[in-house]
Amino acid sequence: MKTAVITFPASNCNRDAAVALEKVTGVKPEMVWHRESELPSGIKFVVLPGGFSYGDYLRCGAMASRSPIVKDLVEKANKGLAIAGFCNGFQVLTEAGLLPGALMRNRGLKFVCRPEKLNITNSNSRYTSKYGDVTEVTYPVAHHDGNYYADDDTLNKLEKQGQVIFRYANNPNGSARDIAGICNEAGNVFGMMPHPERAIDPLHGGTDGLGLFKSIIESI
Amino acid sequence: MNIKTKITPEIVAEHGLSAEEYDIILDRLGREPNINELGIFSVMWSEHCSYKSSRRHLGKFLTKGDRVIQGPGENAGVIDIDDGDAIIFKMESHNHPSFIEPYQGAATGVGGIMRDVFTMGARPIALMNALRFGEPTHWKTKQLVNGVVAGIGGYGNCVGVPTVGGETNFHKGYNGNILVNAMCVGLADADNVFYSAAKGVGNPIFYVGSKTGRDGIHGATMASAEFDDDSEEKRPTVQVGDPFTEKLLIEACLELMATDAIIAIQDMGAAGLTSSSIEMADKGGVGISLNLDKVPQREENMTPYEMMLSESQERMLMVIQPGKEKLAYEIFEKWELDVAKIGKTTDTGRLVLRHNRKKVCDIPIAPLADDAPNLDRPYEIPASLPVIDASDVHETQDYDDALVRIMSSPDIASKRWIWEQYDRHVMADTVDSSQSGGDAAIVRIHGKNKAVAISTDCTPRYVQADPYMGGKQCVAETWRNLTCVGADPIAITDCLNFGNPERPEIMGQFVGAIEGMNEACRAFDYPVVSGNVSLYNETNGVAIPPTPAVGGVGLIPDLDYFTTLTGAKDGDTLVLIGDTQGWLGSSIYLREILRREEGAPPPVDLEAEKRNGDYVRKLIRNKRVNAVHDCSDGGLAVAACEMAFAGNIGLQLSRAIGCPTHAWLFGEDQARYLVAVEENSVNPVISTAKAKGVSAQIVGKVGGDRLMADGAFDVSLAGLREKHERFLPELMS
Amino acid sequence: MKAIIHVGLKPGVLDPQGRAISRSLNDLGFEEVAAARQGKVIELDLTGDDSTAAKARVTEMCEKLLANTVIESYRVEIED
Amino acid sequence: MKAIIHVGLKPGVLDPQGRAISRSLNDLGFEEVAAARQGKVIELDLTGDDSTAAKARVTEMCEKLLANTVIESYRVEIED
Ligand SMILES: Nc1ncnc2c1ncn2[C@@H]1O[C@H](COP(=O)(O)OP(=O)(O)O)[C@@H](O)[C@H]1O
Ligand SMILES: [Mg+2]
Repeated sequence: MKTAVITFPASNCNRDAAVALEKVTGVKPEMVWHRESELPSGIKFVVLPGGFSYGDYLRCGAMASRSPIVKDLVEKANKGLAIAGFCNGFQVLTEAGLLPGALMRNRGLKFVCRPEKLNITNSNSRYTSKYGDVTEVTYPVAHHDGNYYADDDTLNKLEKQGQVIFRYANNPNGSARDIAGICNEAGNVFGMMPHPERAIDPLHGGTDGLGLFKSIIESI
Repeated sequence: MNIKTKITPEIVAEHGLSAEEYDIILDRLGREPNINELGIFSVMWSEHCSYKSSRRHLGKFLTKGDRVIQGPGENAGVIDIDDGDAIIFKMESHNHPSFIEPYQGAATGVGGIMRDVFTMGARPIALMNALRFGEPTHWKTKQLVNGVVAGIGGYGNCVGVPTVGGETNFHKGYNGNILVNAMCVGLADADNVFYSAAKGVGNPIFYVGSKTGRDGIHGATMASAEFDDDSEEKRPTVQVGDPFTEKLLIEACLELMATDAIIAIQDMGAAGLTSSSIEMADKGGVGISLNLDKVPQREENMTPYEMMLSESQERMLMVIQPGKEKLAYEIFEKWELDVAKIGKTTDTGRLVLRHNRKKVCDIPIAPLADDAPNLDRPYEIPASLPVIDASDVHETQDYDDALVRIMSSPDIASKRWIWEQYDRHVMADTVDSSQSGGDAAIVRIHGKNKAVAISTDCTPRYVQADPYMGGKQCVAETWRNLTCVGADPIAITDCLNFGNPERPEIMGQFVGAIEGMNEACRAFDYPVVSGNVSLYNETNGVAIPPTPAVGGVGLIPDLDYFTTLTGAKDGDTLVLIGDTQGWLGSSIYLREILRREEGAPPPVDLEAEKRNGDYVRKLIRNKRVNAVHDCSDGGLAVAACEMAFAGNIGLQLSRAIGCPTHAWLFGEDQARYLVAVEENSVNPVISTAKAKGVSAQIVGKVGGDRLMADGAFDVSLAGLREKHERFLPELMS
Repeated sequence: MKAIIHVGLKPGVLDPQGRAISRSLNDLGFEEVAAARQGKVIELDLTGDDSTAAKARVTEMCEKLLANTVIESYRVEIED
Repeated sequence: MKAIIHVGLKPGVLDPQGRAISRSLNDLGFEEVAAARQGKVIELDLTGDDSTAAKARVTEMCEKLLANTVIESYRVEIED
């Protein structure tokens, strides 16, 4: 299956994401430069990787969300293309309006890097269906601005519609209602601050992240 | 100041040049220099750039070896790790700037050391940091720790290179001069390493990266002077780092390096455009002519003097293959970097600068390097302190309390508060890092089943007590730490932080430490391939403890065979490799429990180190051990507690050695490793050791949830861990 | 011309930086500090000299990039 | 009382953030933007009602915590 990883000037988890996609699909993903105005044809799943797209200046993900390729992504997302953003990619998706809410400075004001336990709160989603009975996974987090915010109405709606996919067992950043990962109403666009792509290898971060990639790939 | 400025003796002195040095300049030029030329001589002949106090001593180091591709003298050292892969690495200090502006000082230190590495064609794959702060109660310490750690993380995290390990000490000797040493390790193709020697005549010189501003003018000369109470006033405009531009610079340079467009390349570090252009020209034996009007400038009306001495960050200089200019422009513009052709190589052997269509500098290049002062400063190697016998050291009556105090003392306590602010996993190849509390970080070579191991070490209190022995110990400890994870140690980089070399006793520490280090390097066939010297770490005449930080790199050829300290399992037997006399001189026990900082440091027996280390590596390769940790600060007890924390399992130490209890538990004898061995491997491990002349003894068992030692302590693992974790968060809250 | 844009968090949005600032100030003995908020100011140098047109353009910049209206509000001033 | 503190980089100090903002605005078609700088504003709610005294105290806060005077300059306003 053809997949793609978008690369912004200071993306730095693009390689990590590519390794994860290749591992699960068996095919190297297309690396798409942010200046491109359109995705190559036939792409079925897109990852917005972690990093500091534009140095995290102004607001994390803000400048990246205005890049030409994101414009195309917004159109295709509305037609059902599967898109996931991890860490900085999640920030880009909220800034682009593809996911509700915003990511603010961590409550502790410090960058935090550690393995974090997550509860799968919706195991029927396109991003978690393959986890089966597993309800708890550990992915690393590594971010400075991962404090998820949305107003109460939005949060209630997210919860009611099953759009909250992951919650932190020990909230590392102050996120509202311990939210770690959400999807849009249609379920094709997903974002989370933790890094499932850094949990696909027993020598590095464990293998808990594989289920997420398998779930979404299988659902397509 | 401008080109018409009359050069007076005061101006010469302000530039840190002696009267004799100025006479040499007059002689080589055959005339008076103008202010630009004087500025250039002054930075090139500063301690920081010319290594005038240290050069003759650094020359003694072992620098060659089977795996050395490039030793000292280039931007970084290069070693061969097989399969066409090369590792490029170096460590550097950013002490003075970090004291003045901790965030930016530390951040730009990280940026600078990364540039040294990718300049040579390597993608940076790991960062390490060796930090020394003043005592925790000093009013400035908290703010400095906060800023330095945030700065290191802020830069490395953004560029996307994992910070995988380091070390942190606190001591009142650093109250007025902290040390911030950063190390970068990069991966390159062995047959595509880039060097700085310019070649040819008429080849274009490109400037790439950020624009030049008035940042840090005279930073290099400042790094070569002591602090006094007015330092804050004299400081130049602080350099601000821009990790975003650094990231673009890395990607752009690596992209251009994959073509054959670059003849030579050099980052602009200390003394910026001056030292980069002169080094390129000098190494290549060519001249250089630059048109300063072409230099991308951030501020208006910059003078040639300012442009040549600016230390603006994230800039590179390169000689491009004629005909490849267009390609270079395309790549740099794609990455949105400032790029300009600012000059060309010449056959004159001179550095010629033009500004506003006037010649503003014309000096021969060779004397700048060849005639750079090379001082033979007087030195006195201090006598080692007297040996302290363990039986003369007061024995605690409360071992539970002593253990808790040691495990929560500033140097031994957990550094989690620091390393959780560093992205340790980005690039997805970190096999082990600070997270385990391990001896050496392990970073996999991307896409392959092999890895490099990296460790930084120095025990300043040993070097203070006996520079020669302490110097040996620093090298030995890195070698041991690499061994602990099953790596073959290959080579080291160093960062030699000392006080004012004009004082014979400081120079004596320096010379003594180098001799000790060098002896260890030779014994292990473990050459020095790069390094850095930071002198004048002194405030109001008080010098820092001598701190020769060493960064070692080794190779784990097959990731099916490595160990960390995390693997101890219920029922494992603890075996101690190496001899225990119970050495308490200059120990943590003496300092933390008795508040005494005295006594000769533990002797380093290099033959025993080699023998024991080679044996431990063999045990790892034969999968005989589940966990390995070396005994260093705080001796066997601390090593055992750290192994227990990492494996999250208790253990019991049993008495097997005849020395007094405090010396048995806390003695800091060298060349020792604590290993956890499965029941059925114990006999072979001990008998093979015997056959090889390696001392090995059963010293305990793994299991339970308590930490116990016969006739000494008995504490809960969870309780001790809580206290071990508490020191930094409490200090920083 | 110059544009000065103040961007601040909307009321009701928790401001971790502001909270940390007031706490640290209290800790340092500045007990008179009851609350703190942190916002940003962006200053733009603009070519052109029509300040009414500029104001409209800068407002557009805010909507498109400079502020995240999910959490932030902004105010634009133009100085000649 | 309220104190409003403007903190900005001193002239000559590199402002990578400002540079990124102006580039990004240019890319979005706002070509009239020649340069951008970003600073912060901190707003404090203060108890007490002596505005001269408050100004002195807030200045002390800036020196001690709110501004990094090595690279930043600041300006304090007190509003009653
Ligand atoms: N400044 C730092 N940055 C990252 N990791 C650190 C730092 N200081 C200490 N550590 C980590 O804490 C652990 C303990 O450090 P140390 O006691 O110096 O180890 P050792 O004695 O085995 O060399 C190591 O894993 C080390 O990498
Ligand atoms: Mg060690």
